[in-house]
Amino acid sequence: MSARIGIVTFPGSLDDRDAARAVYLGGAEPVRLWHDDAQISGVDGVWLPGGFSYGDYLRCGAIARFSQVMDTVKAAADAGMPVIGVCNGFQVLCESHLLPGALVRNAHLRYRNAPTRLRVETERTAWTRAFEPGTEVVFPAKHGEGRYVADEAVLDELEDSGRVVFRYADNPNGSMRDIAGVCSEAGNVVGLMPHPEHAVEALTGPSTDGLGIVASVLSHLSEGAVR
Amino acid sequence: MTRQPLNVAVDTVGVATATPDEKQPWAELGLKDDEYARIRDILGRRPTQAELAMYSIMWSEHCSYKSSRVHLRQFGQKNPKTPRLLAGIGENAGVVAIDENIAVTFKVESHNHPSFVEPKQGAATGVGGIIRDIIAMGARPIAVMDSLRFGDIDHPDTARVLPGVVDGVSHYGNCVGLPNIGGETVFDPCYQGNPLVNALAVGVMPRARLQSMQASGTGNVVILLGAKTGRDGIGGVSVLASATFSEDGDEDSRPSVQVGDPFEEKLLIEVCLELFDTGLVVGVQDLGGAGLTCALSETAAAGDGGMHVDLELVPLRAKGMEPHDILASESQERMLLIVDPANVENVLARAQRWGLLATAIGEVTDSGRLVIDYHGQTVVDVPPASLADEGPVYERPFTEPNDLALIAVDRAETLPRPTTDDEIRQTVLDMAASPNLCDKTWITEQYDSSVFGNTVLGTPHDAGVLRLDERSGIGIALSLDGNSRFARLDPYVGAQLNLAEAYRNVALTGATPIAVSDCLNFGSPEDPHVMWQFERAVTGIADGCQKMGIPVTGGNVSFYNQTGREAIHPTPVIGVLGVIDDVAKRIPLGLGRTGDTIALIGTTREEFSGSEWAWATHRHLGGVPPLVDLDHEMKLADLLASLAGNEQIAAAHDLSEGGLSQALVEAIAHSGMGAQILLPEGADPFTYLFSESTGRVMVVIPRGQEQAVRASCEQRGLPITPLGVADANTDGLHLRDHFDIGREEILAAWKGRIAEKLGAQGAAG
Amino acid sequence: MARVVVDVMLKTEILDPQGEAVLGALPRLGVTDVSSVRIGRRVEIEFDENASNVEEQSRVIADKLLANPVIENFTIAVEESVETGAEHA
Amino acid sequence: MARVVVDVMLKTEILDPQGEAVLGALPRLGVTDVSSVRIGRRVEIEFDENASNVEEQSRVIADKLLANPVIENFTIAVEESVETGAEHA
Ligand SMILES: Nc1ncnc2c1ncn2[C@@H]1O[C@H](COP(=O)(O)OP(=O)(O)O)[C@@H](O)[C@H]1O
Ligand SMILES: [Mg+2]
Repeated sequence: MSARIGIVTFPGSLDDRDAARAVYLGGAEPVRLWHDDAQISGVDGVWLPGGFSYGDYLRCGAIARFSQVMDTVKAAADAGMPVIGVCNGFQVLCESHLLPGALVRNAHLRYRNAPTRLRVETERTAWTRAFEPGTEVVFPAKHGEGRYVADEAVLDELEDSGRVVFRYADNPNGSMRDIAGVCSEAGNVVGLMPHPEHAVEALTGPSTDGLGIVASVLSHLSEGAVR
Repeated sequence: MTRQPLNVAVDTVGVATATPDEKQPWAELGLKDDEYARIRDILGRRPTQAELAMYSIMWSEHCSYKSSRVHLRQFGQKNPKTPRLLAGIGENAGVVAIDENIAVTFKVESHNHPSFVEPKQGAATGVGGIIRDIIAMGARPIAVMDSLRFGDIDHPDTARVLPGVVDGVSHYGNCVGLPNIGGETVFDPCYQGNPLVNALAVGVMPRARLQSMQASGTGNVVILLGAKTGRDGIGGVSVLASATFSEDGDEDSRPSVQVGDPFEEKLLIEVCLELFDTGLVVGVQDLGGAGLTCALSETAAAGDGGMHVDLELVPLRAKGMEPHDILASESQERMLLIVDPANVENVLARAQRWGLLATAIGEVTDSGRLVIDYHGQTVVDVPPASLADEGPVYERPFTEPNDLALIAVDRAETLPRPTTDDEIRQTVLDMAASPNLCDKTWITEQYDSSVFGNTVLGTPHDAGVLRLDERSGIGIALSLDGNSRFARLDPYVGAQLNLAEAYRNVALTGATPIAVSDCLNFGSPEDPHVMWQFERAVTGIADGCQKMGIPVTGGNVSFYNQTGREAIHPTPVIGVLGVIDDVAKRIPLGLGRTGDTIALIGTTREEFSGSEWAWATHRHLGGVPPLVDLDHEMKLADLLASLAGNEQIAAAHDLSEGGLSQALVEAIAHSGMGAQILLPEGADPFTYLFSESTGRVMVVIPRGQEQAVRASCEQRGLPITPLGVADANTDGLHLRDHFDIGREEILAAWKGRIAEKLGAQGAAG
Repeated sequence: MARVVVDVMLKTEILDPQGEAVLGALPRLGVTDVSSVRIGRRVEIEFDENASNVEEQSRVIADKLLANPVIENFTIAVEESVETGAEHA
Repeated sequence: MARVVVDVMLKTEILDPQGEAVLGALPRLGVTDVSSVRIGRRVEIEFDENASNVEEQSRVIADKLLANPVIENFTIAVEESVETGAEHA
């Protein structure tokens, strides 16, 4: 039986179908989760997709933090379940304090959509273990508020503990230390701004590198099963 | 605290009957004396305030098409009969069948004046409005496109309007989650003070889900879904769309502006689709330009003819709104639903699950009247068809502008041209750097293009291509084009050239064009010269569509795009929809692989009148536009579909503004490859590079397919001329015997121009 | 050094989607007795020591740059000679 | 009815590109003696007539929702019993 990845739909989620497609093409089984349900039973991992969860005009992800489903996701993440947040999902993870730092308005003040080269800085997370460290991947980045910021102390700690997961080759938004994605201490929770789910088919994406994200979590989960 | 106590004196039907001589401001509301008299005639009394507001709105140019209607009839009369057309003109948007199961609906609409007054919100609500038209047909919106026209790029007001408009299109489309798959950006001083913002939306549905806007079934409940009603744009779109701006832009006369809430619109999409899929609605109508007034009267008129509404039930956002305010409000993100009483609870529950307000405000009746009560007192009692269908129709006078003959002899073919290789080389670069031809990435990168994961081709391709079905690979192509300089020189030919370009752009992806939507942007219909341009353009499009066998399925007319007596160029913007059986076989932009043959299909004539070259280098507009040959366009489309189907073509690009020179620049820029070009013997390099003869495409033929492609062309009587080869080792453009331009030099000219002019602006908002 | 605060708010008649979204979220925090939330911009401008016509200049800045008169109103407050480093807590 | 104003500003050490953009645009308006511009949010919250613990509730709203402590600071001001319809001009 293949792994079941729950994809949360907030009312303003936009990339939930795309995430489901990516999970499916990557060989796992997508399961739809609703923001107002406390139940996420039966899933082996959670994907928080891009979009504007509750009409994120105030601050992206600020309201989603208070959703039913996030309480459950938090508990599951604490218990070691793999959780990935992409774009708005990353913002939600930061706002929910599952990941450090914050994502603020791009330095150039515009929403910008472009294929973006990223370096995979560590394979020691549930969502990147299928990549060679240092591999370059191309995912579309598309956001207006994706500039990663945190205290210098927090940044140093992230660097020292190998928790910077993705770094921009050409920083598109002014993120501190070119950070595109980070992970939790245990490495099971990963957030990144660019969109792996839009890089899963040669026909529609700039690459198929996004499939590596799904391959990673599958490998992580199957290892867990062996153990 | 949404309901207010009834403490104001309301003008009821009873009051109106008792006070027949009460003076009413019909003229201020834009009604003519005879129109007011007709209203009194219809009602047998003076209208109440609310009724007067409703008639003035529904009988406005914007809602009644009173000046254009007599001409638009041609579309219906000349439209080719096709079994594909499931819903046509008169519906919220045209619907065409794609295969046995899938239908697609698309439409282009303008939001010009509001985008001048408040660029960001004007453009944003324009996108929101056209999306609701698509929802109302039963479809899930799947993409948008935008056709934008601004004044001179160096004019200070362009620095205000352009970034705002782009921000608005971007904000709304991105938040509601629709990929932007193309459009155009044009600069011309004629749009100074009258920018054009035309937006297209496209949606997809199972054929069986097609919705109706009928309020049928006596006893069925009328539900208002979505945002609360506020004072937004009261007298807005309608009055706005029919008012010429006074030359000294009086700030206080600026009408109130609508602000859009794309998150709310996203909820509307999800709730409506859920209701359609579960069969819970009988009828549906979006609330657009004329708010409740339009939605109530149109659904009632299209259905059983009667409706009763209790207006105080409408949830309000602002205090102190009177009945006519509520009826005229243009608050965004609202839809009207007609629901069987047995399903009401279910409908309300589903709306609530998504966090959307839904309120029963009335019911369908068999009275033949639209009756609106306010706190129990009747404020409206009218036959709904008198509002929706029986507005005034004008036969406005039209005459050919007297300057046209003079303009026709002022031919661009006689302008001084670059002659030496160095001059021509420089012209290639100058043209690439000109505002209309330069790279538009600064704009397009502000738009999401990949959400939904079905965008197979987006900008900067000639047309957007979307996959509709992952299993079968079937998809659609869409292009949105206009060339108002040609239309200014000859509106009939110009409109057909526009049509031909959009048609060709769709064909260039390998898709087969099947349907048209158009947005007609013109000056004041009260000017006989403008009216003549309008009549000629409509006739051109109708004749062209008849000839090419593709129906006009809907569109939009925007008049009064003028400041004082200065009208914009006649600007028909045409959207063509095509179908492609397997999106994997689409033809991309670029130069294929090293060794592939670059060839030109079509005939290059000495045609410069109305061209980008004449404009960019001489600020010249005169002469007669290039020849249009629709037969040829149809053969070309047939050829391209066949080459794509047989995978005999590696890449292709339209030759339009800027001619072959610009096509090469773009192909080189996008592919990262170089091109070695050898012009045919005896060809004049300048003419060959810059002529804008239409019906031409540049194709890239994979090695080994040259013979087959040549045969396919000959079989269809299409002239094909080999031009050279694609080569990864050639740096940029090598024009044998003439000059070289390196890739970096090409990019330096072509890229970054918009940012240079506007990048620093508009950041404060 | 003069500090000026310009508050820019949407006109009351204009829909404030940002405020609506926050209002809609309050019940999730257990707050149920709020009737309206409106969100605008607060702009803090610091003038040089010897700047003159501070209020006048601020008015120009607010009118031309900070507020969009079609949909927004603004107010200006001049806080004369604030100590440096006054923290916004 | 109590009205509360919550001002949310980016912490000083966080780059405020919007403020920088305004600062950079000032010379074009002829304003040359401004040394800094910072842009934040002003949130006006209206509580129901009989709401209690207005300040406390506002603090919860500000702390949990309106401001992100990682990057922002806030201040709260309670304006007791404002007349209805008070216009922001
Ligand atoms: N405002 C816009 N919105 C979306 N796409 C645009 C816009 N302006 C230009 N484009 C896209 O940029 C590309 C180049 O535009 P244009 O020069 O008009 O192309 P073409 O030569 O095919 O007519 C096209 O793919 C077009 O769709
Ligand atoms: Mg074009």
